[in-house]
Amino acid sequence: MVNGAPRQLAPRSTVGALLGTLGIDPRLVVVEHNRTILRDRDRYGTLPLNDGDVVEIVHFVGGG
Amino acid sequence: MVNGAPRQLAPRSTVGALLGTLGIDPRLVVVEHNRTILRDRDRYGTLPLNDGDVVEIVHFVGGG
Amino acid sequence: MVNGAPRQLAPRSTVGALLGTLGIDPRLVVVEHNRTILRDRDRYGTLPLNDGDVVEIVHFVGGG
Amino acid sequence: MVNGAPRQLAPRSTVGALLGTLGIDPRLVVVEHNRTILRDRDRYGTLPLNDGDVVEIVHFVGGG
Amino acid sequence: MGMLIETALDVAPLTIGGREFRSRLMVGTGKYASNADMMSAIDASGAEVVTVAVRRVDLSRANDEGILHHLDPDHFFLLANTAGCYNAEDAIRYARLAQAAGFNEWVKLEVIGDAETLLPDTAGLLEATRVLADEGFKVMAYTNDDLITALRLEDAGAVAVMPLASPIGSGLGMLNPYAIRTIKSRLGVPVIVDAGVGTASDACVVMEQGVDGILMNTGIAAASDPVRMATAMRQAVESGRLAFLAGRMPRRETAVPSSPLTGMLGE
Amino acid sequence: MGMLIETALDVAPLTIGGREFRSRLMVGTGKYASNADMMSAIDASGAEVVTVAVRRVDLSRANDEGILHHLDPDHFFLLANTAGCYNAEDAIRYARLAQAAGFNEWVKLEVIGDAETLLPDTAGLLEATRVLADEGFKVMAYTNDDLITALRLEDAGAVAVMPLASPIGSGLGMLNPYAIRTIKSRLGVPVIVDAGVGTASDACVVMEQGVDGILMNTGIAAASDPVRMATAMRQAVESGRLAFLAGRMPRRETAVPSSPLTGMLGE
Amino acid sequence: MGMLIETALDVAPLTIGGREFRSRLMVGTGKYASNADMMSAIDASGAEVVTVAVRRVDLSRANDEGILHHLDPDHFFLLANTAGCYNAEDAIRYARLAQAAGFNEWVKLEVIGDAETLLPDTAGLLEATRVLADEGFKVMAYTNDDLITALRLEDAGAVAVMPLASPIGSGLGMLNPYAIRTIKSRLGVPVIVDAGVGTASDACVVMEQGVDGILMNTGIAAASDPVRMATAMRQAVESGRLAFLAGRMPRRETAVPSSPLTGMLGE
Amino acid sequence: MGMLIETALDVAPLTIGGREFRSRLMVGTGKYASNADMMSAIDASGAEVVTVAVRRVDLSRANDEGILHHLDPDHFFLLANTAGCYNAEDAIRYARLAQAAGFNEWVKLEVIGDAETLLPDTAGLLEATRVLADEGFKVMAYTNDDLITALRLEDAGAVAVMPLASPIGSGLGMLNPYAIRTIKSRLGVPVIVDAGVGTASDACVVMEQGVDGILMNTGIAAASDPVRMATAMRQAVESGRLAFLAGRMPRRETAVPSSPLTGMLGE
Repeated sequence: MVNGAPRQLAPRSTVGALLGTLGIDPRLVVVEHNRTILRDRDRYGTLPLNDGDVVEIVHFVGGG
Repeated sequence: MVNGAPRQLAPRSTVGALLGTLGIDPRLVVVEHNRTILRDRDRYGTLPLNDGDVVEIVHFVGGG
Repeated sequence: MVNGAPRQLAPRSTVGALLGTLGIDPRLVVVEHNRTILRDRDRYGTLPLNDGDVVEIVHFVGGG
Repeated sequence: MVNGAPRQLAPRSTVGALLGTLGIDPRLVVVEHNRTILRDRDRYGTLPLNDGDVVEIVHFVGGG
Repeated sequence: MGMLIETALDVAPLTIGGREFRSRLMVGTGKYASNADMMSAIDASGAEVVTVAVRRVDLSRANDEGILHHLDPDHFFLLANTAGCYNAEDAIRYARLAQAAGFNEWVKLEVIGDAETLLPDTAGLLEATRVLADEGFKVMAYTNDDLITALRLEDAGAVAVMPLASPIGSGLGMLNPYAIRTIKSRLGVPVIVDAGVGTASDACVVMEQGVDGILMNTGIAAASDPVRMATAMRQAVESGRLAFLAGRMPRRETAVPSSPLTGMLGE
Repeated sequence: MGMLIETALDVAPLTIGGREFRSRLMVGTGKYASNADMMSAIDASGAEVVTVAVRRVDLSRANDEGILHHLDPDHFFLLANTAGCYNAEDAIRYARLAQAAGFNEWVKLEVIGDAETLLPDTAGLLEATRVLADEGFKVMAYTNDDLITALRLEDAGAVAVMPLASPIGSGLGMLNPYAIRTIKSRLGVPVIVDAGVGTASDACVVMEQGVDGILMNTGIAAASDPVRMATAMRQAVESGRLAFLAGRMPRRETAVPSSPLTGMLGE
Repeated sequence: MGMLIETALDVAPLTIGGREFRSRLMVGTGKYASNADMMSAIDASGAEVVTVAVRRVDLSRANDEGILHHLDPDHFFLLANTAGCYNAEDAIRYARLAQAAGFNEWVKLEVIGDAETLLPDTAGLLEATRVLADEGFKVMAYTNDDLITALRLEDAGAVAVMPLASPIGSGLGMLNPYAIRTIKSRLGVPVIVDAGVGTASDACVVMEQGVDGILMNTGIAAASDPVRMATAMRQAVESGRLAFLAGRMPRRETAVPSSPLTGMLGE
Repeated sequence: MGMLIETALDVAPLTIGGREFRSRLMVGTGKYASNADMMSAIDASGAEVVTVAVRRVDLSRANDEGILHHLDPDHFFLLANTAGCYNAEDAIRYARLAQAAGFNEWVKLEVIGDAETLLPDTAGLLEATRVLADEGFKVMAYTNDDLITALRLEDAGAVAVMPLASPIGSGLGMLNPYAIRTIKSRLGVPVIVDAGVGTASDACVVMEQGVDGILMNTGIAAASDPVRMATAMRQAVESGRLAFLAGRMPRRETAVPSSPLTGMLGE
């Protein structure tokens, strides 16, 4: 699950690969993986994604 | 002219006769004749109406 | 302690006796004994008071 | 009378002389003579003051 | 079921121009859906003074709409107005016609200055007041909330001055309590607030300024339920009057307990 | 002399926690100059519910000041408060003591958060409401004008929610009509405005928000003439209720004449 | 440190009687503790128009107090008033004297009707306006908040109408926004609110009614720190003007979130 | 053309949680018609602190709408909010995600209690404040206007308390000045009024209560001309602050002349 929608990923995919596939600049988002916030962007490339993982990719939007 | 509208009256008509013709109870109205208020209702019967006279017949209506 | 002030009572005194001594009509007050509210006024006469007991005698006063 | 107070003037005095005596700069005041406003300051020197004349010398003060 | 209000609480009745009135609420008779509705509402209001307008008899209508078919002049005090008049001359003419009806020599004098706001033309109003007062009329003058005009109206002989709360028929309530209060504090003749009262609390707060009474029409007639609102208005006027006489508590920016601070239980 | 108010105009009586009450005005019993003054004012107010506080009997005084010497519990509904309590535990203790007096299982629950403003501690209030409602108390909860707290109090079992108009004893009137109106529109249980009403028009405008009743003490007790003010308050509460039910006229920014535009005289 | 306000945001300058003015804030020169304080405050206000009164030179004082010793008539536009005049004749006399000083043919016309409230006598005001306008004066007429009088003043030739916010020197702010708004909506000549502004928010909300400017004196002079208040007033007048031009958001009785409702995280 | 405002008039800058801010006006970034409009308005407002919301990236949209494409985090202080969270747990989660973005450890904490009014759930708010403050967050807590809650939030470690003027997006202005004033007078941490400001005079009068700043969004974004309104709001906030510091004149119920009573001409 990525941002609430099921998504098919390549085997042995990582957070970094996912962001790349989605065309997202890692510096502009924050990623939560199975309810754990990934504070270290350097580890995106090595963090594997498995079946059933829940990923949330958030960013700042206009708000009051 | 009676209340702003031209009206044909019988010759030698009076205010009293006019009210009678109109079916108006004299006690419920006030009559102004050529800009003079007729304060004495007893004189209605003898007050002649002539050509060109202006008569206003007023009464109390709802108001705030 | 009665209503916050130390008070010397006769040996084997009871709640009923205390109220009597104070000239208080039991029907107009509520008595709390060692933080337990005495809901049954009939038992005032048999409820013994011991050294160190804390008694609160309250009633209704003007209030908003 | 000058500004509401009686004042003794030299014979054949003028408005100009009065202002001079009082140490008033003519450009900073307006003079009313017997209820006539003297709009031409050049004529101050020749305008005679007579017994019983009423002179008002006014200026701008702070106001809202 | 009902209950008894001791109106004896307010000892001094309303007196205007030497005549005592039994109610401080005066009501208009315009804008009702029916004459029956009007009569029920007026009864509920408890008003003694009811205002009426002077208009031509409609000669084209079989069924005459004169209000005296419905309103008993023995039970109510008919106060004719000069509504619709835009200058002193017209207002004087209407006042004289009203007087000729024979009920009384009172008039609620209106000289309107503008059709959109129905605000008074104070110059015309003063002129008409002088003329009519000289003729012996008891003039109750509908005016704006200007103190100076109110003072001039009193000087001109008005037996009561009637500043507005807000424009006629607007229901905006009292726009300027300061002005109303000031007028009341400076005039000798009674001050009756006329126009703009939209609901009961408007009436109540107007009376709390110390004025002598209120005249209203639309606030009752245009309510969804005029009879209920008329009752509410009657109570509001009495309530506001009593509260004024009772002397309200002082306002405080900090709280003050209503129950004793002492006698609290121990731990 | 007196007059008859048809209270039948308001068909539905006030019902709280399954009990009907004959008046929408509830009054406190504190701060009066004398017990006689208090009784006269309460009678004039027409109130059925009167609040009382729970305090220690003063053993040093020969002349007991218990209020039951003056107030007949058969004629009035005694509503004990927990005034002076600063946490849930104390408030619960006072409520239980009051209940043990044997009159009823009702309580006006106060848990105060601050001595200067006497504003409620909503956390403690919610906790005490839950505990007492579970024990079978009919809890009427004195609270601030926060909608969320009001909703939580209803969920916790309060039979009535009592938001303040302004701080206790301040007489500042209704500081936030929007908040009171919003609370009323969202709650199922009755809303009784408690505290801050300083004069009759305050009471009237509070009732016009559609709330079910008002509890007051200082507004009456601290008036120069409490009996007159009590009468004014009774009328103001009834008046505001009726005006709410009657449905006020719409507000308009332009004037609308009360008298006909047609039928004016010719030149 | 400072910052740049783009006054270009307000394209149309204030024009009265054919003359453009660079500031919508006009200030009086009375009541200051010292002339130095006055000048600092006036500078901080950014005002171009400054009002002055006409008074007798005090012959008994060595140190002449004429204001022209302090105020440079090349830098400020001197607007003489007729303060203290209680009838048209006196006001006309003072206006002519002021004109004879040679600066301009403008006058802030006051005809006072009452010493306690300093409210205008509108009959005298209208008469004096007619006479002075006929003589070529540019009359700015201090008046009450009555629309009809304002319309008559325009007809009489006033180049600007100056309704009060509240009585002179009272600091009560705008007592009747409805009246001010109505006057502005109906007049062709500029409307400058004069008197009663007590603090910056008063000035801001006055300008938001759409009026063309404000004249004030005591609000600045009687502040604890007049220079700071003068700066506040300057900003408040500009701010209120811009807000009026910007068109405020609609009011709503329910909340509307500022942040998106979508895109919330899952459980 | 422009002009110089001596902001040196206000010597003490706004300091929250040990950090100095250059403007007392904070603005939201929601509801603008376009990002260009938003940036122009924010620039005109002079704000340093701008709030942002945390939301999922919309994976279905090619054109990413992240606000950092428009807002330079080196120039503005990004204050993330937890808008849309209805319990403490969610609010804490959003706050931590915002912090992980790496800009700062500040959060504008919202725990909403009701979707219709967006009023805060104070119990959840207090819990989240405690947790986040313990983790080192600088919590600015959006709350209602209840003093007791404000005091508890300060105790819980909030660096600023943010009571509302009126509900979010309502534009109703300051519903309860008394409450805001009381909160300011009792708290040690800065008080920033958040939500409900609809026009410039609302902002000005809020600042005159003595509070430390204002956060707004809809008042600017939903104006017809947001840039002009942003300028108006900047001036209004500065003006209100200066007026507060300047100390306004006392209010008086009677008039006081601005021009001398002496020196009038003779007959």
